[in-house]
This record gives sequence, C-alpha cells and structure tokens, in this order.
Amino acid sequence: MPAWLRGLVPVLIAIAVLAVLQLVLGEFPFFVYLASIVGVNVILAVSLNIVNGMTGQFSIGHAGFMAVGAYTAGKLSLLLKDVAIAGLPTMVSDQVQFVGTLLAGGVAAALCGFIVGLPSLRLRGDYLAIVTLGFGEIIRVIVQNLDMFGRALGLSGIPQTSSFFAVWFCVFLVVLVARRIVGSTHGRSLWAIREDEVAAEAMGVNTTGYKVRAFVISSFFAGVAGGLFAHFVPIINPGSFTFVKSIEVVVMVVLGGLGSTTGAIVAAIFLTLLPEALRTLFLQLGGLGAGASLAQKVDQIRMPVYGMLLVILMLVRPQGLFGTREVWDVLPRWWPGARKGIT
Amino acid sequence: MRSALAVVLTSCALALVGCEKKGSAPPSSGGASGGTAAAPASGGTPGVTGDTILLGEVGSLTGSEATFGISTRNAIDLAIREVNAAGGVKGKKIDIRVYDNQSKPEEAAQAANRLINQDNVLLILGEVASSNSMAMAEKAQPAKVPMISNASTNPKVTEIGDYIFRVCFIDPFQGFVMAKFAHDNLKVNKVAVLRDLGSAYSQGLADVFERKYTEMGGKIVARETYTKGSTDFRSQLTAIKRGSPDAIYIPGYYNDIGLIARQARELGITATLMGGDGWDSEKLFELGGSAVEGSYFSNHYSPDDPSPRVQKFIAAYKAAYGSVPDSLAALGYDAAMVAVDAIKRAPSFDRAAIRDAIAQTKNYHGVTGSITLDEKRNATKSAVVLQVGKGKTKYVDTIAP
Amino acid sequence: MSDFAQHLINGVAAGTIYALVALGYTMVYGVLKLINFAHGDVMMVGTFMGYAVAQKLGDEHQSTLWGALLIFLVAMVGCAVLGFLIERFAYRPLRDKPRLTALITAIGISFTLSYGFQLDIPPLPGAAPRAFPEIIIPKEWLIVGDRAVVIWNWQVISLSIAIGLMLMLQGLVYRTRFGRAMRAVSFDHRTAALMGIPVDRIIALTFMLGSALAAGAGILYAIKDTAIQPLMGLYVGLKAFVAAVIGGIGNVPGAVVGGLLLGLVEEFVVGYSSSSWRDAVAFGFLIVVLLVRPGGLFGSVTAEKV
Amino acid sequence: MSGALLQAAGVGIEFGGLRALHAFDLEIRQGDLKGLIGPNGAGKTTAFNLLTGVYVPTHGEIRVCGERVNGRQPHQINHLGLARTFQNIRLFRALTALDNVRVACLSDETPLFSRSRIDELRRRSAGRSPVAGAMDALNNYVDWWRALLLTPGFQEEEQEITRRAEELLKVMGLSQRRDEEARNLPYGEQRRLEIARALGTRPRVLLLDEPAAGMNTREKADLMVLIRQLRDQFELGILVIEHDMKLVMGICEDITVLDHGVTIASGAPERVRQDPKVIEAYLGDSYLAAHGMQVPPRSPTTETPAT
Repeated sequence: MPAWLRGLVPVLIAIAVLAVLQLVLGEFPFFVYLASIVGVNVILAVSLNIVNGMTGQFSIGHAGFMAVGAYTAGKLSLLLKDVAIAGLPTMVSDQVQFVGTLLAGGVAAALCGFIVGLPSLRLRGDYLAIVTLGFGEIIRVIVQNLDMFGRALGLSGIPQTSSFFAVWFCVFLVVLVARRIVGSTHGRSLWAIREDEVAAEAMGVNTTGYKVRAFVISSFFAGVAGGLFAHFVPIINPGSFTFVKSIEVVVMVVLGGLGSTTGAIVAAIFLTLLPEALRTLFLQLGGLGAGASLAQKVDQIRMPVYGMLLVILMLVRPQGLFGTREVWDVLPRWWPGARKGIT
Repeated sequence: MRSALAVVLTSCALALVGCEKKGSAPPSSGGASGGTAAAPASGGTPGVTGDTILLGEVGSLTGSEATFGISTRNAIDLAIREVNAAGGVKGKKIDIRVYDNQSKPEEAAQAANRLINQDNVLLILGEVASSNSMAMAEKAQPAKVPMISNASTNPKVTEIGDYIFRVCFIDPFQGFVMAKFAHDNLKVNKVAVLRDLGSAYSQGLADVFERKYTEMGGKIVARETYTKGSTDFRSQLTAIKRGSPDAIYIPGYYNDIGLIARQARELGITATLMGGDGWDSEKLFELGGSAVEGSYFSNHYSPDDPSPRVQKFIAAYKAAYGSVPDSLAALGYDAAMVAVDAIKRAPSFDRAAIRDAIAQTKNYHGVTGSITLDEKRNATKSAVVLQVGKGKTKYVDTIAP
Repeated sequence: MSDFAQHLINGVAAGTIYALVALGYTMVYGVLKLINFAHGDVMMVGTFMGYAVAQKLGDEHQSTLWGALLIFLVAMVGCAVLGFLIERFAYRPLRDKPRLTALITAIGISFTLSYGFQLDIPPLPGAAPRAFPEIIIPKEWLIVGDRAVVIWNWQVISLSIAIGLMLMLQGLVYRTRFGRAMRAVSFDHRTAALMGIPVDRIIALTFMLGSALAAGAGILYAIKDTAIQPLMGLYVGLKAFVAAVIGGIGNVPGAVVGGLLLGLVEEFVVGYSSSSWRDAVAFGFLIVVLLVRPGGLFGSVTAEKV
Repeated sequence: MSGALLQAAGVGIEFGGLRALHAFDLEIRQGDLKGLIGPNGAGKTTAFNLLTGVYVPTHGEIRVCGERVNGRQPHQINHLGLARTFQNIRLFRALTALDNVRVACLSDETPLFSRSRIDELRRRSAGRSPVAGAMDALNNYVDWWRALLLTPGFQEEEQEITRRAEELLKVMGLSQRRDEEARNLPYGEQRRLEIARALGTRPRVLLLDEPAAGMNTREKADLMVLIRQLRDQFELGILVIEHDMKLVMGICEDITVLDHGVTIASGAPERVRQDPKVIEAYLGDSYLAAHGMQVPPRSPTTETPAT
C-alpha cells in the first residue's frame, strides 16, 4: 500500500460500512434515534477525553461548547431552510447545507474553546474546572436572553437532515483524530503535560500552546456534536445544555478510564443506553406483574438507579473501565494500573 | 475487575439487542410501523392488539418540572381507569404506557420515538412544557401519529402539523385575558411584570400581557425575571418596589408564586398579584399562605363550578391521590377524555381516522369547559378569572375569546 | 437610597446562606481535596428531616425555642450520620484512587439523593415543594420609615449563626488538637498517618461536621425562603461552591466572605441592572476573581517546587 | 563574548524580599564542564531555574547562544539549545522510557516556514513579532494536520524520532528498558533516563541538577565517565550541580561556589578547594574544629541530599 494511502484507508472503509448500515437501518427509526443520541454522546466523551484524559486539564463545561455548536448550526439551518443551492437536487443541497452548518457550529465552538482555553494558562485543577463550568452557564444565560435564539423555548423546526451515517461518520472522525493525536508528537506532548507540566515545558513542549489547542480541538467536536444533536431532536433549548449535561460527559470519560479513547466510547454507549435498557427491563417486569401501571411508576426510578450505579461502578473499577488502556491493549504496554489524579 | 467489564459490555449489548428485536419483529398488525413517513398499512391497526388499545404518554416525571408531569400522569391514569371501569372503548380496554423525559426535549423526542416505533401506540398524550411537546410533535407528525398536548400553550406547538392537537388555550389568549382583567376590572394603571426566564410558558404569557396591556393604555413600570429553581426573589421584588406598581403580573408556576408572594409582602409590597393557569394548585395556599390571598389568576376552570362533571372529577382525583387537582391535572384528564371520545367516534382504529375524529371534536364537555378544536387544532374556550382566598379559590369572571 | 439599603440587606441575607453552605464545601475540600458535589443534596435531606420533625411536633411546639432547637439538632445529627455513611461507603474506598473517581461517586450520590427524593413512594417526599413551617415566627427587627427598609429577626439570627459558626470553625481549625490533626491530614494524609494521626477518624469527623453544617444551613435556608423541594440542593450547592472558590476553597473565612460577596453581587446586578443576567454575572464575577487571583481571594496558589 | 553558549551576567532574584540569588555570573562554552556547588539553600537550583526560564530574574541578563532570554518561556529557551535535568527526578512517570525521550525529540521538520526564519523575525523585533507568531501558529496547525492525515512525511518523521530516541537510550545504557514505565525504573536508571530525555531536545548546553544523588559509588564512577563522554560525543557545554565533592572535583574544570545566594568563589577545583571562604561556608567552623583540619577532606560523604 502506498504511504499516502495509509492515512485514508480507514476513512474509505468507514464510509462504505456506514453507508451499508445506513441503508439497512433506515427501517428502524427508533434505533436510528437511539444510535444518534449515543453517537452524539460518544463524540462528546471522546472529545472531552482529549482535554481531561490526555492533557490532564479538568474541564466540566463541555455542554457549553455543545450549546454553541447546536445553536450556531440550528440557527443557520433555520435561516437557510427555504434556500436551496442552485443546480443541485434538494436532497443534496440539504445535505451540503447540513455539513456547512455543522462546520460552522464546530468552528464557533472552537473559537469559544480558544477563549476558555486562555485562562487555563493561569489556572489549575479545580479552579480551571469551575471556570469552564461558569463558562457553560454563561452561555446558557446568554441564549436564554436572546430573542434570536428563542430564549427559553429554544429553536424549533430545525430540518431533520441528520442521519445515522452523518452522526457515526462524525463519531468515526473524532475517534480517528483522537487516535492519531495519541500516536504523534502532539499526543506525546499532551501526555507529558498531564504527567508533569514543568518538565514538559523544560523539554521544549509549548505547554500553553498545547493546552489551548487541546481545548480548541475538543470544543470543535463538541460543537459538531451539538450541531448533529440539533438536527435530529430537532428542538434545542437551554434546558438541554445545563451543567448536568456537562457532568454526564465527565462521568463518561472517567468511567471509561481517563485517557482511554475506547474506554470513553464504551462508557458513552453504556451510559446512554442504560436508562433505555432500564426502561425495557422495567417494562418486562411490569409485564410479569401488575401490568403496565407498575412500569409507569417505575420509569421514575431510573434516575436514582442511575446514580446508584455510578457509585457502584466507581467503587468496583475506580480506574475506569479500561484505565488508560485501549480495548486492544491486552498487554500492559501503555500506562496501565492506577493513575494519579488531576493536579 | 474483568467481571465488571463483562457486565457492562453485556448490558450494552442487551440494550441494543432489545431494541433491535423489537424493531425487527413488530406486532403482527403493524408491518409498516417501522417506516417513518408511512401511514399505517391498510388493515393495520397499530396500538390495538386483541382486546386492548395502547396509548402513549410522555411526561416530566423527574427533573425540574416533575410536579407538573406527575399530576398530569395521575389525571390521565384516573381518566383511563374510569373509562375502563365503564367498559372501555368499543369493547376494548385502554392501556397506557408512560415514559419520563427528565424535563428535557431530547428525552421527550426519544420517548415519543419509542412509543411510536417500538410500542406502536395508537396516539400520544402530553406534554406540559412547550419545548418538550414540540420535540415530541416533530416525531409524531412525520410518523402520522395523532398527539394531544394537554397544557402546552405556545402557539408553535400545533403549527408543526395536522396530527398535533391541544386541549388548552394558547398564550396570546391567556395573556390577553389578564391584561383585560387588569385594565377593565381591577382598573390599575401601573403594572410590573415578573417572569420566569427559563420557562417558555412564562415568557409567552408575559410578552403578550405586556403588549396587550400597553395597547389598552396601561403602563409597565418594571420588568424583572427570575430563574426556575431559585427561591430568593427579594432582589427582583425590591427593584419592582421602586416602580411602586398597583399590580404585579407573575405568569409562573405555583411553586414559585407562593414564595414570591410571601417575599413581596415581607418587603412591604401591597400591590395586587396576578397570574395565569400555572398558579392553579392546592399547593399555592400551602406555599403562599396569607400572602397570596386576594390575588387573581386566569384559569381553565373553576373548582367552584357546580357542574357534576367538575365536582365528580375533583372528588375522584382527591380520593385517588389525596389532593385537589391542579389545572394541569384537569387538562390531562380532558386530553385523555378527548382522545377516548375520538376513538369512540372514529370509524376505525386507523390513525388517520382517529386524527380526523379528534379534529372534529366539537363542544366536548370536559372539566376545563367546552372544548372545540379549531382549524389550527387549538381548543377555543373561554377562560375564567379566579381570586385566591383562604385555602380555596373564588370565581370572579369569565372572559370569552 | 432606601432601596439601596434594602438591596444591601437582601444581599447579605442571601449571601449568608451561600456562606453557610460554602463552609461545608470548604471544610470537606480542605481535608479531602474533593469537590463534594453531594453537599447541596445533603443539605436538602437535612431540610426534609427538619420538616419531618416539625410535622411531628405540630403547630404549637415547632415555633418554640426548644422546638426550633430540636429541629436543628435532629437535622444536624441526621445529616452527620448521612455524611458519615456517604464518606464511609462512597468516598473512603476511593481515597487513594484518582481524585476524579471520588468526584464521580459524589455525583452519583447527588443524583441518587435528589432524584430519589422526587419519588412519590412514602416516606420519600415526592417532587412537589413543601412549605417549611415557621419555626422562627417572623418579626420585624428594624423598620425604617414607612416600611421602606425592613430587617427581619430571622435575617439577624441567620447572620449571627453564620458568623458564629465561622468563628467557631476558625477556632476549631486553628486552636484545637482536632483542628491541628485536620490541617495535618489536609497537608498530606499519608504523612499524617505516619505521625500517628487517626486519618480515617479525622476525615470522617470532618465530613460529619460538614454535613451537620449543611443541615443547619439548610434549615436556615428553609426559614428564609419558606419552601423546600428535592432539587433545591443542586442550585444552592452550585452557588455555594462558586462562593467557596471565590473565597479560596479550603479557607474558612474565605467561604464566608465569598458567600456574602456573591450574594451582594447578585443582588446589586438585579437591583441596578437586569435580573436576567444575574447568573451570568455571578459566574463572570467568579472568572474575573480567578483571573486576578488564581487561588481565590483568600487562597494562595502554592507555587510548585521545581 | 562571542562563542559563549550560555552567559549570565549579574543575575539576581528576590522572593518577597528574600535575596535568593545575587549578582550571579557564569559563562559556558562548548566543551566546558563546570560545576556549581554550595551548601543547602545556597541558591544552586534557583540559579538553574533562572537560567532555564522557570523564574524570571529581577536583575541582570541571561543569554543563550547570544540571545537575551530574560522573560522567555522555558520551552523557548529550550529551543535555543538549553536542556536540564531535575534535582527531584521529574520524569513523565506513566510513560515508557522510550516515550519519555520521544516527547523531547520534537520534530525538526518545518512544514511551512523554517524555524530559523521565524527565530530571525523574532530576534529582529525583540521577541514580539505578530508575523512570527502567526507563522508559528500556522506551522503548528499544519503540523497537526499532517499527524491527522498520516502524511508520508509525517510517518517518516515519526520513524526518525523513534530511531533517535532509541539511539539516546542506547547511549545511556537503557535500551533494554525501552518499554518499561519510567516510574518502575530503579533510581539510578531514572536519573540516566532524565539525561537521555534532556539530550533528546538536541541541546548545546546541558544543565545537570545533582545527577549522582542517591547513586552508589560504582554508579557514580560510571556517571563521571559518562558525563565526560556525553560532552565530547554531543559537543556540549555542561554545568553540573553536585553535592558529591569527589565527583565535582573529579570532572569539573571550573567550579562556582554559592552561599546564601552569593558567589563566594570560582575557578579551578584546586583553587576553590583551598579557598578559606569556601571551607567555612561549605563545611562550617564547627566541622573544621571538630576534625582539627585546615583543609577540607577529599570526600565529605556525610552530606545529606537536598530536598
């Protein structure tokens, strides 16, 4: 295989596989919806992992970046709703616009990431965490106050141009980016920053630059995730981007194992499907006993159960599902075992 | 360690398999249930199996709007029990599947999607918050599943499509009612508006009120906001006090109103308080105490209404859940009853037929008044204005559209 | 002018609650370096305990001094026990694990408590808000002019309690053996253990103390804002955390000052600007403080030794 | 002036009134092997931190390869050719030995604009050139893209970096530890790994902060040989902080002695060793009195390592 092709092969494979899946899954809208929401969460978790896991910076404002992307992309789509690109069939034109809005959402979020990344030059650990959290909340308040973003009602009627293919291709991209960063000078520099900032700096790693860039890449993908989200829900309002959402993403990253991309993926899938699985489980239980009425009552119990499961999972596997290893790292070649916390 | 991992992985797999199995093997009737845009296939009767009719409901059972979702669910449950006790519909019992949406639109969309595509319900009931209803409607409309919202008052909800209905009046009307009442009945000139920044309902009512009231010649002396979840409103109230208004319009929900009223009185504000249907709850008296007495709010019905329909509902609800139903419960009950009525009238269990039957609802006598659905699928009915008294409300006026 | 004074009073009253909750945050952070996300929810549980006691006492007893004291006592002891259990089973096993994992269990506990209390399965209270009984009969403590400015007795009581507690805590931390042990554990719990300090016991006690403080703060909060509901802890907890960080997390007077400052900033934004930007300004204020002083107002960033 | 790779003139710093270092002068040329000694708290490590940019000096001037570096970021100073090790080993503990070195082996490729050109621009505008900044940023982003697209050039570069890192491990005798995590290495090997890592940055001057601390006599002897060898093989100038007099006296051609932040002596080992001020400061009166000595012993092994 020629060297120049090596970088592109996975992309070609992914396109082919996803296209087939797209054709097959078109028949199951609920599955597609579920897969989309799972995909969005995977993108969020993997991208946050670049900042929290690889670089060791502690950000808990990811929902803010997602909101920026969602609102930018959603608003653009609404503005372009009645516009079609000349010379293209409507379907194609819609998809082109969709991709354009996603990119715009990502870029807007990346810009915010750059702005939030700057204070990270000065702040560490929990202090940085609270600043990112504050940023997320500020975004929400701004959206709530602006008429153009529909205030509390949010944006509605966004064209549902997202698809299984679109979401999972973005998932594929973010995973690819995360993996390739890890395998490069850049990834090693990020790990170095996480391990010891002073030493990294002394070894010629531009720590501030890398930290900001980690923020930028991470928030770009959060923005893309938000854009996707806006195009299949297809309502966005400030209530979807509270700090609870940010926390959910952090939970995915930690549960998967800080720094482990595949861990983040598995954790995101697991935690997103868990409530739905509980719903199925309770329905089955209800079916056995007192009919569906029990199931109704029991749907409320999902959230406390989710909380309990978090506690139990962390107690059983404090280092996360995979530690910092990846799924295929059977041998402890790369940083296995317990980690030291964020500093 | 390994076993924990295994548990996680298998439960992931289980969740997925569970979905797939259901999706790929729908009940014998609904071959087309999977297709998003497909109307039920000829002869297919989604939601009807054997002797039960399955309805779906999405509500906020947890999260910041849980109290509203729960009272809606209670009332719908009550309605369905009553219908079943009376022999069901067309010889079939009604069953309902309720999903929680954690007060979030994406969860509402997901739950609606599941109801439509997995559980194959005949129609969907809910939600209270307009953004959640809209998320559901976006899924119900393309799948051509009728949906009746009980209490989403934003005009945009039913604009999503011809399968989306509601049994309540809409923001512009209710805002107008209180503006008119303030101007004509209370004869006040200076009004302050305090709205919930995080609630589309509150924003909608406040916007309309401000516009209508100013058009009538009144003056808005202060505009303040609060955020759902906060419990200290003194700063806003102190700012309002500076404008010395005659009345304060607070289109919020009762759980905030009680506190706002108390704190207003504590700060020495004597202005009359006014609000919307979100005030209607027995809780208001408990939370507001004497501070809310003498305030006015617009509502869908008056518990004083001597009509047996209303009294029977109140008595039954009280017996079942131990509290006086709030307006959301009343609307939930009506939404369920309108749905049942439409199923009765429809020539078949075909979703399109059900839709048509709902659209033809005319002068249905519900708890919240006589319901007629107009061509925009909104209920046109008159509103009542109630005055808060000691532990109960007093009927003051009826304002027609 | 009078409304300026009123805003000042409101701000101090709101800040007092933030300060009290922030004290608990700061103490736990001090010894464990853990953002105890469940702190606000422990506070919520405390208020519901107080509520239950008040219901048992009935109308005539709950407003007496002894009644009020009993309510405080039960809530504080109850929460201390709850805090102990949380620490013992959710945090202690993770003490030597990465700090983030304990944060996740804290979040798990928070979800369990807040959403669990929303269930309407007795004895859980359900999602609907409850009116908290008036265990301090509100009386005007000071009235200026024609009720232009009013200070209530409970505002004075809350503030006194907050300052009293702060001084007590400060004394505890800097004047007692327990406090010395606490500071040692906070500095380095492994070394502290080598010096014969019973680290587990110190951390458990600190945790219980913090939880009891939360319960006390919760009752005062309920007296001030009269309604309680299961999600209240989330919002107050977040604001209190911000207050603690503004003051310099881990620092006792810092928590109080941070709380009062945050209360005042929010109050004056609403009073003299637009109330819709209140939360944005609160967080903006936090960010500005941190950019100017990265360790908070009273905290110091320990320069890393190279 | 010219030819000095590292030059400190009158450098000083104060921490809240405490004068940690005062009027510190130093010059290192290629092939130099100098020592910096002094009792605990004399300011040796402070001097290192000033030279490498961790602290910004309040007085004086530091030049690396002729360029003034006061106020520059440590990584910029490192790029000019100054690398260091740390007194309390600061390896990337969870990374393998190979990766520790690879972190330091930053790419020398210049995707868009050559680094020397950017440096030239910076030099002309005293470090504040927006054009240079923009070029640098563009370079970085192009660099990221090359990594993401796995371009052939990037792949070659990665191979080159790995090859170089392996070579450095070999030089330091750590080849068999290639895939071991840094924290699992024995103490002496950690020290050597730190040196390998520092060499990865292609330094022209190497600062070693107590490289022999915690080593046994045999290891120390090996290290002495190694340091000399490194100097010659990599054409370096080396500055060593060391407590072990034997080591310092054995390898350094020139020694600077600090006490309380002040340079009390400097020059050839023999001269410094006999300087009474040094003897007094370094060993204390009591020590001399107790041993009834006029001259310091050859190897004061009672010295405790600094914390």
